[in-house]
Amino acid sequence: MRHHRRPTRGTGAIAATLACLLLASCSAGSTATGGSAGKNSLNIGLTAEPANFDFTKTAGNAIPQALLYNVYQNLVKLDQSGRIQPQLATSWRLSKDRRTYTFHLVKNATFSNGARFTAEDAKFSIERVSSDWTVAQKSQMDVVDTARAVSPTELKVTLKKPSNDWLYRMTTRVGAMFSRTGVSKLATEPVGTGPYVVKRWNRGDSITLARRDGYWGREPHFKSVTLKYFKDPTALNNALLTGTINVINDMQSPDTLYRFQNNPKYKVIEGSTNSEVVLSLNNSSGPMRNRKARQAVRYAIDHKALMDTCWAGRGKLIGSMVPPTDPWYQNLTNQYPYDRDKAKKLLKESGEAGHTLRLRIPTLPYAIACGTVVKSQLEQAGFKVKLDQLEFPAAWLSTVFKNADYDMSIIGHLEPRDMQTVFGGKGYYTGYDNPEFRALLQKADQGTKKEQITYMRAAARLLSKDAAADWLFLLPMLTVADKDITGLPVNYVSESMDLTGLGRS
Amino acid sequence: MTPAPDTAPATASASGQGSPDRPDDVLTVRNLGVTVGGRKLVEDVDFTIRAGERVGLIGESGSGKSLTALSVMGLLPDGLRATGSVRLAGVGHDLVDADEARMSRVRGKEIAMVFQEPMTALNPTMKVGRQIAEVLLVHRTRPDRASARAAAVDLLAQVGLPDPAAAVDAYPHQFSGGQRQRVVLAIALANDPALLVCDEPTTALDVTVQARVLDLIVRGVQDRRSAMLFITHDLAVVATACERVMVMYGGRVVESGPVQEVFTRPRHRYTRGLIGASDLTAVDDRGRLATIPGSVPPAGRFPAGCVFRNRCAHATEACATRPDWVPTGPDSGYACFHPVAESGVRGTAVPTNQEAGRG
Amino acid sequence: MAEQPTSAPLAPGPQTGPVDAISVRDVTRDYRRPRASVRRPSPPVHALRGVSFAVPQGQRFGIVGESGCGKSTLLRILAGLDQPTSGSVAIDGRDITGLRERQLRFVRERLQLVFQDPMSALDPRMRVGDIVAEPLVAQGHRHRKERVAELLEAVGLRADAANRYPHQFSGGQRQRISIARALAPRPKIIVADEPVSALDVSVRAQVLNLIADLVDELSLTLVFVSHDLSVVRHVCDRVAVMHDGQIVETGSTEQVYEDPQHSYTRRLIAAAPTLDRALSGVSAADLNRE
Amino acid sequence: MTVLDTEAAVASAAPDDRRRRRPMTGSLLVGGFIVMVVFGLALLSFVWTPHDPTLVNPSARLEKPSLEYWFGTDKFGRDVFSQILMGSRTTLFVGFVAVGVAAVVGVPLGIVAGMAPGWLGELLMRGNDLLLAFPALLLAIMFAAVYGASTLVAMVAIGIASIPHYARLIRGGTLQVMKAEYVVAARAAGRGPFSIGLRHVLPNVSSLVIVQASVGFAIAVLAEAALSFLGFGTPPPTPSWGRMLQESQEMLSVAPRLAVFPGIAIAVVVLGFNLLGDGLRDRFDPKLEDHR
Amino acid sequence: MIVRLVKRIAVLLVSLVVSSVLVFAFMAVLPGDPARVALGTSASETAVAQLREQFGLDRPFVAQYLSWVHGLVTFDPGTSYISHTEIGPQLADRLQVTLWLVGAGMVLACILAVPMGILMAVRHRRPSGLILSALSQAGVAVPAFLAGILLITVFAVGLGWLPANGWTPPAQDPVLFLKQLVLPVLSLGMVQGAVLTRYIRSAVLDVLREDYLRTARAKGLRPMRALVRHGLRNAAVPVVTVLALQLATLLVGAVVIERVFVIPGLGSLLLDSVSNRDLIVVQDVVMIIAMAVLLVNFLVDTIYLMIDPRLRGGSS
Repeated sequence: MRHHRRPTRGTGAIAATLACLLLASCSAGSTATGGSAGKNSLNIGLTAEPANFDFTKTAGNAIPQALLYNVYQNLVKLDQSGRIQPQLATSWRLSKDRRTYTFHLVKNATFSNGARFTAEDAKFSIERVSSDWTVAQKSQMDVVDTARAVSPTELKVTLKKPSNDWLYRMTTRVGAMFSRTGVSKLATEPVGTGPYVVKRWNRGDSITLARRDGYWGREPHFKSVTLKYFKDPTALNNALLTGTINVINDMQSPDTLYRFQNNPKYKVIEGSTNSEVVLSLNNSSGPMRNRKARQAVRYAIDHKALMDTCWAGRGKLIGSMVPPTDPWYQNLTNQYPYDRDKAKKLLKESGEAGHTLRLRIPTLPYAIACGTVVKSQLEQAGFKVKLDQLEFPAAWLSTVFKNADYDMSIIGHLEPRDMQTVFGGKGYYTGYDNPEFRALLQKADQGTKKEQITYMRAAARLLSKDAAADWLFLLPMLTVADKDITGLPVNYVSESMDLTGLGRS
Repeated sequence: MTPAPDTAPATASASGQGSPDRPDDVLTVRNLGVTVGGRKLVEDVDFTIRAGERVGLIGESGSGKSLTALSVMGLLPDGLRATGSVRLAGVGHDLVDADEARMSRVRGKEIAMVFQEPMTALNPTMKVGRQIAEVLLVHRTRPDRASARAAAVDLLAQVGLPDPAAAVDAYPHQFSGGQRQRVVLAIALANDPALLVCDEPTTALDVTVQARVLDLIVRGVQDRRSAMLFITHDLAVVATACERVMVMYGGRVVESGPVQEVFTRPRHRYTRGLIGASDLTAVDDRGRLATIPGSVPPAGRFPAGCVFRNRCAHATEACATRPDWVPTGPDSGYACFHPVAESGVRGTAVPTNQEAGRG
Repeated sequence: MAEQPTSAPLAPGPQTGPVDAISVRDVTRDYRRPRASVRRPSPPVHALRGVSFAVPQGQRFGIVGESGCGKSTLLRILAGLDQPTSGSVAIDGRDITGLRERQLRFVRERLQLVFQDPMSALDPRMRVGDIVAEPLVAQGHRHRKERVAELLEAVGLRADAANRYPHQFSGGQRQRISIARALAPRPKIIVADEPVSALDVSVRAQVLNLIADLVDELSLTLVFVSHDLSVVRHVCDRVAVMHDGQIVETGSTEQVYEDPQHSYTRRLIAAAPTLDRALSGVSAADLNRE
Repeated sequence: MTVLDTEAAVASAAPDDRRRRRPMTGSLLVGGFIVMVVFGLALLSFVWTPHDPTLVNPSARLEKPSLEYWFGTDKFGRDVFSQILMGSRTTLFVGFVAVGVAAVVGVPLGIVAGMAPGWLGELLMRGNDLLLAFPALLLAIMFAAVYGASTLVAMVAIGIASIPHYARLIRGGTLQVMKAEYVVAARAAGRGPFSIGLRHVLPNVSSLVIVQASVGFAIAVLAEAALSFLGFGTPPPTPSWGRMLQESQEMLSVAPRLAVFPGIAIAVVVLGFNLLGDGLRDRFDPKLEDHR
Repeated sequence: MIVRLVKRIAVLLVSLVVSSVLVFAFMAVLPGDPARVALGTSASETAVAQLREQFGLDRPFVAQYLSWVHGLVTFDPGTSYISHTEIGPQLADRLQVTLWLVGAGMVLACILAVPMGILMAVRHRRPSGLILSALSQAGVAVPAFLAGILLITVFAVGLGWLPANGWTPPAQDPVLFLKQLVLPVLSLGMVQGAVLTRYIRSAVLDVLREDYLRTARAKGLRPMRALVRHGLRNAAVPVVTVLALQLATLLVGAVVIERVFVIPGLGSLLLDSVSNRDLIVVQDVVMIIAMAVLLVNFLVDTIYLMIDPRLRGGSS
């Protein structure tokens, strides 16, 4: 008599596979070694995955972080301490009138599509920035008048007016060298002179870079490097703890550092970045137009307590929009020491006490953490604060960044030397419009190196005295890695996460 | 309903049985009771059914007649407990507290049952033929599926279904109420049970269909010399289908005896009232029917002593104690202190009634 | 059923007395079944195939038939709850076919229904007082409280039953409440659909007596539907036998029961078991014989 | 109207009360108790909380549970117990909005679909099923993208997504009620469809609504927790158990209690409402119950 | 039978069209101009206009809608504004990931729920039944992501038996793929299993009350045998409905598990595209989910036909 089986007859097979799976994994015993198969392959954990590979058209730091200096190379690059070093240009000279740079290029460099790198490619890349690029940084090339390929290995670039800043910009994405025959599919197939090429992209999960044979320069240690992306900081930590990755590039949850510090298997490196966590104030409209009210805000914030609470004391206190790795850095934290009573007095004097300040923060880990502390401290100083979150990037970019519909916000400005763009530019969301400040910046840019430092320092002091914003602290560069990984960069100053120097002892 | 405390000899058992366990006795029920959470729904029910004998069990709602049937089958719903003894000829153990293993061997083989509601009695997603064959295969009265299926076709023919060969592959929803009840009957009679229990088998059917099903039941039982326990509230149906009848009220058998005897010379006041109320031809001078005053109390909430005394015109203090069972024959008797006089004429429930007598 | 339905001629002679309480002329009602096959639409179901009869004022008119014979459909059409496919129905002389709900007011006042299943006839969530008063509320009568008490007394229940709930009453009592509700708007016609089929024998007699008393006292016109021949025979003066959507025979109760003309009626009467016939030796097989 | 026969008078209402007094099932008791406690906490939080839940107190960072801080403090030094207390308010608000939206739209839709003639009922149900194609979380994410993440937005989305379940359930109940003879009687008495719906259908399906509401409450609380975990739920500073759970994830190995307390709170509330739902279902007429 | 099927297919198609219109309309309302977000806020107006033109965003609504639907039907859902890459393959990968996760999760749920549900119904009055019932209530009350977090803390970080998170396509490294699947499937399966158990319990309880079960007992079948031969097939109908509902909600509901275990599933893609305002991808994902739900409902209906002969038409 056919025995009528229960309706789940089909599941028998699948149940078997799941059961043996459990057995297989338990018997694995030792910590699952995860992805790091061989000795010369490396897995790095990051937080923000690039949308595509074309940083000429897509904003955001994720693309240059992965590709610059690894797939693409520049004429000149930035080293750990912020000094400009040769890369595709072996040497360069600046003319007496400080308007013409002459670069001598390496002879044997080739692109990953086989084409040779010549001065013509360099000329093509520089001119292409103004013609084809759409991102904001493209304006950094406006100062270029002409670029001439004197010979295959010599390039002459003439500026409209002297600019110390320009050479520094050539170390960033605008200085990346493209092959004349390799710009057709930039979004999906980047062609550069660097040691690595993109091997595979499991979208939403990881990008794998492989070392290309026939690289003209010194071969980096790792044959393949996989960049794994984690939205959730805890998942990032767990990945390192279970060996799925070997390095956490930019740790976003400082409170969990203790799990790695006193653990012999790992090492923690704390360096600095260009990312100033700015309490931006809306200078152009609303209660923050009042200078006294802005100063009251700066006195009301206890920066040390804030950094301890929301970023576990990691990072560096700064007084203005200049990170320590910039030559014209000076410690301005003493201009507005924490003084709640003075803040209360100034707020009363400013006549803005009645207004409720809208603190509109993006949904980023440091912003959410600091937002709570800032709101609490300001309220203790008599301010009325309403906190709301705007989904990053879309909602925050359109509401705060583009329409300046805010009173206060918290955002990290991670572009290098961005004091000029954030506070000098017209129509920028901070709404700070000070002709004296702009004049100082211009003098600094066109003056000699020494003049650049004195004028930039004056500009930073003016910005801080004017309380154009409040600088909460400088985000630290927290790198956590397996003990045996060498050559890890301490600071994160250039836009690139340079993989070429890494190795395994 | 033990007349006196337990010491009484078994012979004078409550239902006035003659000598117990006569050779062709099929079902012997002694002191059957059904309780739920302390409340007694059925009390002291005793009776015996011989092979081929058709016994009716009549009563209104809440009288406990269905519970009696279900306790014989061992299919009481959750929470209800049966007490006393139910013995079936040819079965070694008592049926009351038998475990599932033993009872499942008896059900469908020695005892079979037909239920009231045909529309829900069959599994809607299984072919009718397979549901019949199942009872044969479960008890191995047919060796394999093919022969069971053939037997099913034959059974369908026996219960008068049109085109049994096609019917065996049809689903229940393709049959009318009457036809489905005949399928249930086919299942019940499949293994020639010693006892067929019918719980209001034709109540849900129309008159013409009822006639055909009753005929099938009676013939089915007679052909197999099976004993039958027939439960209904309809006096006419029980009188037509059964030879002997037991009247239940308030969970107790108040009167039993041959149909002719009980329905022409009722002795218990309730039986008389019931007959009077069910006779729609006997009307008083103003054309009104005889009625039994009051309404049936909810199950388990009947008065102590005689359960009918709260509605009986002749009740006296004596009725407060339980009336003894007065045997009037081998299978008949009643339990009433003030029975209807021996010579009482049929249908004189209410003095003002003139003789009905209509055919 | 090859035979033609025989029915006594309509109300004898010209309309002498007052107009009929109910007059039904050639009413049919078809239902369309969902398509069973792709090619041709499924055949319609003919619930009523040309039914005609008349019920003069004050008469007790019985309708007997087995399930599926169309009696319930007929009742719904009489009560103006359903429209016939063709033919006409008149209540107290006024044609009600094709009217919209608002124009059926006068039917609501004149004709009320009593139902079969005591468990389903009363809204379990409403108090008895509100149930009985519902027709009064619907038709805008005032001082309802006294009227409800009066009605409950009339059906043999204490006035204080008004603030109890239906589940606190026995089957018979719930049927009494149902009757009280039907009498609320002082209707002229009561249509009872199997009012006693779900009751125990002893309680059935009480309710039948109550109906008989009320019909006499309020000189109501009664339409009494049942599948039980003996009940109809006791209650009604005239009876119509329905089968398969048609009235196959009409006549006075005595004439139809004593001398049934139509073969179906004969089979119906033959198949119905009664105590007397059983006691006089009629067996189950006899019932089954044509 | 004379009293016609004495026997009828004797047969007046039966003395004893036959209401099917079913015992209060265990789940009703436990579920009801838990729900009462949550309501109590929410009301209490309006009046008193041991500390100000939003007050950042850097010096009292990550304190262990103590007499002063019963559940200890979180990484901003905020008292966890006060947050849980205030969080109960958000939880109830979440439940009411979600259930409210679903019931206010779903119940009438269900009743109309049940009472309407066949084809209209079918049409309404087809439209209703269409809404099933947009599961709760999907709607919540899309709404959050348009109107910005907030508790109200999230819960309205959850509410809209559960409308089809209410409508389908109530239509089932309505169809059963419409088959009852007391509805035919009401029509015969001259009652219009609207008053029948209000007087007869709604009271009789109300038991279904209450049962579904309590289960709906539990679903809403779980959904809010999930949304907060994804960052779409209740924005700071309003305390919410879901967000506390999400924030605690980071500190799991140093202060697991930060995850345990909100986790237990959510589980208890969900358990409470589910048990209440089961208990109510057994309590009301079993024949109308539809094991959702 | 065929009529019912034809009707169901018609309803399915109409629902698909209507839901596609709904989705498209909703997307049009979404604030934030996708081209502007794609290019970053400081892009020039001309660049934005040029991108809008490239993506056809400047065409009238109906034209945009038609080309979108055409893309869907021919399995070429166009290119994403943000990543400039083909959406088709990306959707396919993500769908496959989610189907693996949800499929295995639901299978585990069934393996847990069917026996437990039946047991709880059969022992409905006895203590063992009550204990199981309490257990399943607790299972329902635990949020899935909490279960996930706890499993990671214990089995991955704590004992190190399994990887904490991550996803590897099965073809690439089957063993790692299975290891990474265990914890997410467990946390999904247990919670959904608890929910399913409650429905199976009530469905079986209903069936136990049916008259034909009593008939089966009267035929001599023991209680468990009667339930298996007659009860389960009829109890399957309500259970299949709930299963379909769970499957439908999990397509996006699993995003919570995807986020905890860093699995690139459909839900995560939806979340990311919504925050990046990658409208075309959002539209496609929502449409896929709607199609999946409607398809599942359609399958459920056909399963009804197979289980319940009454629906197959052809009455006596």
